[in-house]
Amino acid sequence: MKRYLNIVWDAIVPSNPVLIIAIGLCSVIAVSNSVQSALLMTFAFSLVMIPSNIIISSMRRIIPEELRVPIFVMVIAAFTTIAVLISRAYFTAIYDLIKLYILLIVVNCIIIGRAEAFAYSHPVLESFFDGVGMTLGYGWVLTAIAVVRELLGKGTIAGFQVLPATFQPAIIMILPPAGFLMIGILIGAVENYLRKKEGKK
Amino acid sequence: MKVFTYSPGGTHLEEEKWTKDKVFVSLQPPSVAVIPLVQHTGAPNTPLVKIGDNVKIGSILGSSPAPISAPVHASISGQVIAIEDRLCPTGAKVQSVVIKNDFKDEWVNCEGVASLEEISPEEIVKKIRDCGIVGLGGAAFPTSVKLSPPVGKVIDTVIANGAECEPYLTTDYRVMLEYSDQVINGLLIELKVLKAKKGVIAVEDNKVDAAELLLNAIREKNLENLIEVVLVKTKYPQGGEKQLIKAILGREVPSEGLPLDVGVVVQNVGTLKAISEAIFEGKPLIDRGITISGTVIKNPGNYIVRIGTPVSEIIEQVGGLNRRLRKLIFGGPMTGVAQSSIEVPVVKGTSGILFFGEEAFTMAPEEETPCIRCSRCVDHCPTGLMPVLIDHAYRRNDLKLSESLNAVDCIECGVCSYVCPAKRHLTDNIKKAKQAILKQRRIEAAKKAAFEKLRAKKEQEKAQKEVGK
Amino acid sequence: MNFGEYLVDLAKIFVSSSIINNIVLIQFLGLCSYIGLSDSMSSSIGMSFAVIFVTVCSSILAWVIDHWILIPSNLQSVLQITSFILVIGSFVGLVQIYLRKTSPNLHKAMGIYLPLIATNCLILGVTFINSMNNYDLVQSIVEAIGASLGYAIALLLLVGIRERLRDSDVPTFFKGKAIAFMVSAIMALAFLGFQGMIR
Amino acid sequence: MNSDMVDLTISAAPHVRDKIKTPHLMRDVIIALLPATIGGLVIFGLRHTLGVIVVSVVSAVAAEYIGNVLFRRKNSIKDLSASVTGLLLALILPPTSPYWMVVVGAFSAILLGKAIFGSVGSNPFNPALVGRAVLMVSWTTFMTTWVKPFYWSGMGAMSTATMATVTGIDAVTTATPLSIIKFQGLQPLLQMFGSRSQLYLALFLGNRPGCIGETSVLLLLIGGVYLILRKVIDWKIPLCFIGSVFILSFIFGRDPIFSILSGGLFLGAFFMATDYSSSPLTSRGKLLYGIFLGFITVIIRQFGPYPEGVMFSILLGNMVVPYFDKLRPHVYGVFKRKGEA
Repeated sequence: MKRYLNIVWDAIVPSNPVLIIAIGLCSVIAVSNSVQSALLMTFAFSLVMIPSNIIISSMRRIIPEELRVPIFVMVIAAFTTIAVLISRAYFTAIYDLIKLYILLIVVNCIIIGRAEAFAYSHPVLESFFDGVGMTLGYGWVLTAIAVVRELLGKGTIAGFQVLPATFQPAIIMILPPAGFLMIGILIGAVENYLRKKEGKK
Repeated sequence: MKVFTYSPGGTHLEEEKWTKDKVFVSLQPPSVAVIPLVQHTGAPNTPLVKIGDNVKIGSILGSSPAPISAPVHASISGQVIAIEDRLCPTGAKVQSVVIKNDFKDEWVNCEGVASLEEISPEEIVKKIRDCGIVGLGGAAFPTSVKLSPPVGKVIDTVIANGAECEPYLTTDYRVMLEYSDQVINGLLIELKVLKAKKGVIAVEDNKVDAAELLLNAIREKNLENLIEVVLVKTKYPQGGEKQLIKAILGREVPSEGLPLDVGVVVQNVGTLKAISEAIFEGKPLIDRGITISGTVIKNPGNYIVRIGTPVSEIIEQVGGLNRRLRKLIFGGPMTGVAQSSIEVPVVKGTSGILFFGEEAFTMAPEEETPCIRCSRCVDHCPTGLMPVLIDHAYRRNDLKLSESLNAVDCIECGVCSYVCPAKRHLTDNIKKAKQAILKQRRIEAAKKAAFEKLRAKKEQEKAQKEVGK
Repeated sequence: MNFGEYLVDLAKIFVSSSIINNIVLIQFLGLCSYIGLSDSMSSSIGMSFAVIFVTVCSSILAWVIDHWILIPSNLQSVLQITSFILVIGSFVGLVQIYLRKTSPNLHKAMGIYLPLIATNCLILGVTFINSMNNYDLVQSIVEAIGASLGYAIALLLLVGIRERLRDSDVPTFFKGKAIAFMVSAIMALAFLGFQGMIR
Repeated sequence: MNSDMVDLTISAAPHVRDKIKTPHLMRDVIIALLPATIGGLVIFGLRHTLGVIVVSVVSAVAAEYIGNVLFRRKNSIKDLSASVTGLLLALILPPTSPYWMVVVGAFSAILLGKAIFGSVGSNPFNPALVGRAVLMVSWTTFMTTWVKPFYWSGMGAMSTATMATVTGIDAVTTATPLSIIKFQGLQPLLQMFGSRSQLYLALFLGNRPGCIGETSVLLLLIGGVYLILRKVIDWKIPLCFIGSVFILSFIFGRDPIFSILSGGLFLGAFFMATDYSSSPLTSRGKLLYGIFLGFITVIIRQFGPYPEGVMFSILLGNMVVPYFDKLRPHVYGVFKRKGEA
């Protein structure tokens, strides 16, 4: 069991897909202006990430090497369709705001990257936990950014008024510039951290 | 008189021409003269004297058979006491002949011609070379070479450069005032050699008196049809060869080309005087007019100084220093070279020697502050370069970018550094970029030549083998 | 809607996708290559052309599939994602093969960017935008041109600024990708000046 | 000779430098801004306006200091560039700006607009405008709340009654001429000021609602001409900017004189667009840059959601500067041969 926990933990912090590998940024910037969007995005992400990891892992012995990428894409596309249908059915209001980015999960580099780098060469159970870890890793960064942006930009968290009414929200935080800003600072911090770690070695 | 100028670029400098009204005074010959064997741009000379030889004023000390070269002569009479590497005003150590003065002031036999009719252009060029005449404006390019343009190049105009645009310096101004006849004669000699139709004497409009004097002399000699005197605006670097040509004739010397590519020869007025003396008196270049100025020298002025006189002797002869000497500059303050020793000798290209104390460090602060992109360097560059970008590229070691920014066209006038409010060392870095580019080009050319040679050799062998078959 | 109004409508689509709702700065599509390529002028120019070409062609293909196959057979919601990504993927592959065989020069200039484009979410994003807005074929093409041009504009502006920043004393903290994001933040801020120009 | 009389140092040519240094240029900018600053204080009263200016300058300098510490740079406060940014920011804020907002603006201007790109001269965007843009999109209400001139000094230039009846807005907050013309047309303005020439005069002298330092064209012109005469800025950018706004406004059927006198055009053209670091280096680049700014300004004023377009147009222009810089001057002796290029 410890091994599986390790896989999850590894994806949450030490090799976090968003922070360390810096991929899948489009959706992170786009939907991080509200916590609700971020949560729905994470949910939809998990609906694609985990099953496609499981399927690819279980079929890894029968997928031919040369055709693997198109097959990965097909699998991911199928699950994306499912995720879209579910999101649309149960979370219509939020879905309408961010549907483009949910559709685009199909080209999310994290998912296809894990299919190639992990699921295709690991057993099903490990791939499942990798999927869970990746979802958590993606989700917490996205949600954290969303909390900051929504709090400063609207004074609310997930729609609930948190800050006193006298607070004048900085609208810029929920507009595009702040998305770039937050990611810029985050990447700066991460790269700085990695550089220092490298330096110590 | 119409005032000509070039555009764009350039700047007005504080003139600081304190020695404007000081008549030339001859300094005493030095007790020891140090005469570098290379004082010109071109091939080095080989010594023709040995230690212990006695020489007279005008004895040839060294020469070279190379086409671009000029011999050097003894400037004092006495005994050769050493032939060794000595520090030169360029900052390099150069093989020099050291002569101990016997104070007999004996001359070698010098003979000139009485009139220009007696002598052919070829003889004139040879005489000028034998007398070791080089450009006295600073570049020290052998004059005989300038006067022998390649076949097919037609020279229509000779410009006498009296636009002494560097601050402090007044040598050329004094030459025009005190030796106007020689200047005009020198110009006539050049016109004859180059078969040029027109001579133009260019004088900056802060020296109108010199221009008028020259104009009167020309009128007296009835040379108005041949020689023209024009005023150019007082602006640095108006006296730059390329800027002068653009200002007066509206022509642009092509990149990496020479004035003769646009049918022009530009000659410093001091050089013209030396040419005139060489032809009519047979006098080799053994002394020259120099402006001695600066804040810490007691008696600034214009002096005729023998080539090879060390600065220490000059300081003593003109009355010493008032204060501690912190910066010694050969040439003008914009393009001159700061010296590390007061033992360096005067050479043919020395137009002025400036002495400064502590204030030198406020005049030119060493510390750089960040570039604020004010674009002053771009606005003032007389060549139309982007100094700030070349500087950035050089600091990043991006030679390719420097090259595409035309760094090699820099005339090293120093204006960009002068105007920079952040006091960045632009000129210095562009100069270094330029040198690095030229060096790389030489290496590439050499590589290519070697490669061609190898290929030719292989082909030859192949051909031989085939013949052998 | 008469023809004049239709033209105005096309112009609005174009201006909106290229400038006002710039696909990169306001809609965050194509960010990976936008940030990744923005330190080299020559590759961004190559990439810009490649993106414009592929986006326009893919949009046409996607539109045809959407309107001639998926909608008539009522399969849009189930098969749209899969068919779009397959179409674009195979189209890019074909173009690559075709270029390599027919014009090596063009392949050299554009070819290296093509594999990158297949995963560029901008292309797929534009096809989805077309479908969501129910654009007709001409509108889709105009949207595709506008969006990809908007990508090129944003990329080239960023490249220019990053080229300039090479000579600046950018703090170590922000060196590299981070400063590209910070510049983009201010660029997005400036683009907000156009917001609301078209309802 | 006494040997300690000689202690030579060597250095590269040139050995003389112009006396003008970076802080001198910044000081000149501050001097040039003084008329408009004082004008702003007179027009809008000392009560709150002075506070805005002081808070802005102080927090800009503080932000600069923090930036220096964060990014381990040499102390750059003495070069006065942060003070200039702080002053400029204050002048483009409404006189009613709350102090906390001014602080946020100054910190955004210095840290986001400048410090992260390197020291002075590295910022691709005008820092003061970055600060203002952040405030503008964040707190639009505060940024578009205006008071009548002399409201705080008690000598109402326009009668409160006229203002309220014409604009329908309450007596304290009012609208700038540009927003009136945008949303209500020219007629109310003419009613308010009497006649067209009176309107022009009021705009020229600064007797109108607006940002602290932008209202008086006369005082800005004095400062701008001072800077041009002192050769701190080039005439090309302001002239092309204002000129193209004039011409394009005319083409779009707007009153050209009103267009150049209103809004922040003069402040922007003389003091913002000419910011060294974020404007082009070459002459040709400057000419085109000015025209580009004018074009975008008119486009935003005509079609955009905001009545004023100067700020966004300069920020957009800043992004294009690297390309304007490619318009290099002719290099002496370098000719493009035929068949090349």
